[in-house]
Amino acid sequence: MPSESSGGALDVAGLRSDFPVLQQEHHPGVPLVYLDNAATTQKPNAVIETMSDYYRRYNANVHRGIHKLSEEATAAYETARVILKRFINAGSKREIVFTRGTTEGINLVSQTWGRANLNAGDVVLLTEMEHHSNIVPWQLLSAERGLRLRYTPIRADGALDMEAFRKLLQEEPVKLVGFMFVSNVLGTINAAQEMIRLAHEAGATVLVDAAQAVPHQSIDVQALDCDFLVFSGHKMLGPTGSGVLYGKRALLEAMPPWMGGGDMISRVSFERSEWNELPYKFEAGTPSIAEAIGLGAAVEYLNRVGMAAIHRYEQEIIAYALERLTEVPGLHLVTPERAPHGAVATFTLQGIHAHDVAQVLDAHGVAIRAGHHCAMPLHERLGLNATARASFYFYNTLEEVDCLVAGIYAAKQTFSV
Amino acid sequence: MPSESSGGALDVAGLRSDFPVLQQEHHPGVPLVYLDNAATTQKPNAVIETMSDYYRRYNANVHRGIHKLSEEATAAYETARVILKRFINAGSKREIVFTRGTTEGINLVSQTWGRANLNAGDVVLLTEMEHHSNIVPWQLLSAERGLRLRYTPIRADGALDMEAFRKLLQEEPVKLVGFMFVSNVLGTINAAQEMIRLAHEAGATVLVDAAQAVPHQSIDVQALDCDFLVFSGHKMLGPTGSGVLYGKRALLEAMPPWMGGGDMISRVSFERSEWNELPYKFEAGTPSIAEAIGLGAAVEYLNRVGMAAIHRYEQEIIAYALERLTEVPGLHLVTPERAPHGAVATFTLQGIHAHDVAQVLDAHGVAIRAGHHCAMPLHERLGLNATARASFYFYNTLEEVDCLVAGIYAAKQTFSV
Amino acid sequence: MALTEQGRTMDDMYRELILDHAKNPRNHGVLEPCDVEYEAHNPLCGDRLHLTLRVDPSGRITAVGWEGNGCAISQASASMLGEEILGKTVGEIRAMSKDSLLEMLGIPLSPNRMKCALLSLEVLKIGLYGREAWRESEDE
Amino acid sequence: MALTEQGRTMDDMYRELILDHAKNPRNHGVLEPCDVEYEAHNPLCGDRLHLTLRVDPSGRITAVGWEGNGCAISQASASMLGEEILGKTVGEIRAMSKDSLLEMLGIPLSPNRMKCALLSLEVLKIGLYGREAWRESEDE
Ligand SMILES: Cc1ncc(COP(=O)(O)O)c(C=O)c1O
Ligand SMILES: Cc1ncc(COP(=O)(O)O)c(C=O)c1O
Repeated sequence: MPSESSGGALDVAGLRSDFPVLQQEHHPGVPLVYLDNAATTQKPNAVIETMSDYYRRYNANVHRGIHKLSEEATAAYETARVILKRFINAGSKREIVFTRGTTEGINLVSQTWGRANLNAGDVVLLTEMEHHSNIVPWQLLSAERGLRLRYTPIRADGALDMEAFRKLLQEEPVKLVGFMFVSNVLGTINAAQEMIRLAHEAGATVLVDAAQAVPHQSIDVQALDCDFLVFSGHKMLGPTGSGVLYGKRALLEAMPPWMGGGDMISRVSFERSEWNELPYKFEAGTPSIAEAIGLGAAVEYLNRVGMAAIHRYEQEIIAYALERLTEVPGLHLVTPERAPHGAVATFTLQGIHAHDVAQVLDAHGVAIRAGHHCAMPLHERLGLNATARASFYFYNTLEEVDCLVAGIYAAKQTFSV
Repeated sequence: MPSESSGGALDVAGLRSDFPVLQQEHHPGVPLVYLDNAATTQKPNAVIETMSDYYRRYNANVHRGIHKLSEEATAAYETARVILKRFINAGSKREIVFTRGTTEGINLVSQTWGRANLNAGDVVLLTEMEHHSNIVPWQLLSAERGLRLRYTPIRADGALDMEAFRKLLQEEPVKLVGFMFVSNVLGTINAAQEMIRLAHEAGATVLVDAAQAVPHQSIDVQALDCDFLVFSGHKMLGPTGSGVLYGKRALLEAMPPWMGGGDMISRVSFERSEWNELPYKFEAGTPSIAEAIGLGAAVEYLNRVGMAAIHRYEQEIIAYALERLTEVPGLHLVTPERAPHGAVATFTLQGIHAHDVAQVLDAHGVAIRAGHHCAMPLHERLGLNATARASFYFYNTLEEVDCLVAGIYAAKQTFSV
Repeated sequence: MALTEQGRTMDDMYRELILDHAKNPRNHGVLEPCDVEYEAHNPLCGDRLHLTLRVDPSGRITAVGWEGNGCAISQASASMLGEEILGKTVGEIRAMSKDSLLEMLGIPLSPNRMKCALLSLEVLKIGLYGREAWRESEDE
Repeated sequence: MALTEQGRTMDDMYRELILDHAKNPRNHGVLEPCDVEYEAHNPLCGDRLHLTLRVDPSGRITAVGWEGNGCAISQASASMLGEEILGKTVGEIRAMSKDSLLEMLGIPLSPNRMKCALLSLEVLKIGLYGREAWRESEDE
């Protein structure tokens, strides 16, 4: 029983019963083994019900209404902001900007802070393991401004080359350091706190892509001291279309707005406009109200389970998964075996393309992902075309790891390798 | 019975039973009369259930997954696109870009098409009745580029001054014409088709803010021949966080992307990226999946009710509302009385501020909106500070108009005017 | 629907004193010249308040004048606050909290109406002590 | 879980002919020189296909060569399509539809795998007739 092997901390069987998707058969007679959590997680009843309740009982536009429905919707929307603020320990709820997800958060920063602060020749230092969402926005800005994009290399063991990072910071002035907290392919957990300290010493502003970190471990933005931190709600039990940009208040205050429209202004005339205070300056138009409220419910669920317990249990699962996977002949682990790393196991199988592995696994009820996982440059760097990725969340079990491995053997049989 | 007085076309009582919010009491003993539909509409069970079903049964990320959940989610997401395409009669589903709402749609156009096509001194012609979301994005771009923003004036009767519009188009070359199809304050239905024809004759590109049009009447973008058309899902029974940008394919093809990230690329390397085909080029990152699917369900509901029947019935309601409101001493109608106009009745009451009217109405169960309705320049132009707005949808009844009027008399009594 | 809870709440909100201040605002009109001046808007509803003060060398408010537009709550709040601070010192006013203003109004307010009620205090505090001081008074 | 429907579907998808073409691709390797050349990617999974053709003056395909990487389905599809078009004329190939390719493969495919199967046809059609022609073949 996973819930016992985690030291009694997590009642996984009990938790699983909160998730409708996990109750169903993937195919007739074949239970679903959902191992695509890095792409998106499943949602507990509490989140689904919270959103339905909004639509059934107090659906209204926020901030401007005097009637009771709008008052209640506004209160719920702003309460969600406070829940998120506490979850990452921001200094003020004004530092929590609701977004559609990680991608929108990074684009908001690149198109506002970036346009205001980055000019021809300025260096933006990323890493070789970044997700497309932390590469392409900077390339887009660079096409406009002529920036110099640099990438901290990874070592053979899948960790970031910290020596190279230090050197790159010293070689020339770096304006922005952007990096992922946890890799969605390698599972590497970067030394975020140290990287932020080094970047600040070098005078750089720091953006952290925490899409794969916030769902899996406790985060304290004040302790980290990052300038910006972004994540997606749908990867942490929350609804699609939800996410957060955290930014230090002084930075957000100084930034120009991004989108124009209702709610983000304090006054509009035909000639000019004045901006509303934080965070509304960055939330133009009717926001994703049900989504923010749903994300708040997701965080409350995570708080009840406990982020420390989640992290501990996932370490156990991933250790077991890596152990089992290394036993498979012809299986090459892309995920390095050294700890600590996130709940992601990425691999290739000799003689079978990753898509075909995923297809055979699907027939066995096991949902994984195959491809480049929005990290083509990393794959090119690793000399790989496509990889297969099993990614876990706290509701997965050791038995499900066994199903994964059984499915891989079945694929080998189909392809006679 | 409203359903009979509408010529038997609409079974309003039956339709109302599909909307959970409409079943409840606003205060103990006081039923809800929801007349804030221009801000956001209520949602039928079909929409709420469609989204819950996604989360309960086939929640997964789209486009990249080989497993069955992702296949089903992708199919549902893309089916929603086809439903929307048919609803506004776009030429191709590639012309349907999912957005968070009207505001994001306009900002997408201003920041991509606008940046690529508008330069110092270029004229953008808007109207005096625009919502902030069709003013501020152009002011933001103008701050960057030095555009000249012009506004077609409104006449005393609340209609757009078409003479002035023609003259403004001829006086100097106009690059972009942007206007609202239906005013969210005046209720004016603009002569969209003629305006688009005139604008095209003058060589301008045309963006239509159809936020208050698409929910209430049948729209055919090919017949209109507009270049861009935007609207919000939440104002037409759909979820928050949903909306559509329609753009002519050739224009969308020629536009640079807006946000960078996953899904919008075809290849990424450390140095550069290539863009994915339409509409994905404009849908960076994990999209609002449940929201798009929910919007599809909303459109299917509207199709079942019938847009022509909805429009006819709303004309009846608004005619009755204006008739009853004009009877109230001291009530000044901001909404002009001439037809045709949208289902919006905006007014001021002598001696009572609009907020106080809304507050008293709320105590009587009637939810309306008070303020500037995100149209401060229009209010300034009309010499008004704040107005009260009752806005209707097909589920409202003539009896609810009576409740509104009774509430207004109660407010007059409270304030002794 | 005579005496529902909401009917009572509403009657409370528009009790006589509030309506009297709203209809007959005290200290109405802008002072020229003045020692302190600030204007702010409530972006969500368009309420506007322009406040002017005269302060003597000892820091005492000797004259209050204001002008603006908004709902009965915001107007009554400005009128009552103006009466309240007249004769007080800038130091004494610093201690004035949101709660004390709401107590003075003495009416039940929903969160969105709270903004109408607090606009006068915001204008006063920012005018006297600057934006930062007002920010600090915000809860999380 | 021996003979579930999915087991059968999967066995169908990876039937012997497909696996044979995937493992022993026909006409593999790029032709230099060549008369027609096109390369495309499947952006969602990273499959890549580079197709080269030699066409004689009468419009007949006299040689096919291709190179790329991807899953068994995309590789088998390229291999089988290459065999199919060899000796046909450019005019004859125009009539070739998505359905005829899928029929040739003869396996059940989900929408996302469809993209893998159709990459070869896309490369062929765009290479021969241009991007517009391929677009027109798209359904709504
Ligand atoms: C005419 C008009 N345009 C634009 C908008 C903005 O829509 P949204 O807030 O959904 O982006 C609205 C609604 O508020 C509107 O009525
Ligand atoms: C590390 C990382 N960054 C960014 C993203 C993009 O997130 P979203 O698609 O929710 O915007 C993802 C997930 O796909 C991710 O794993």
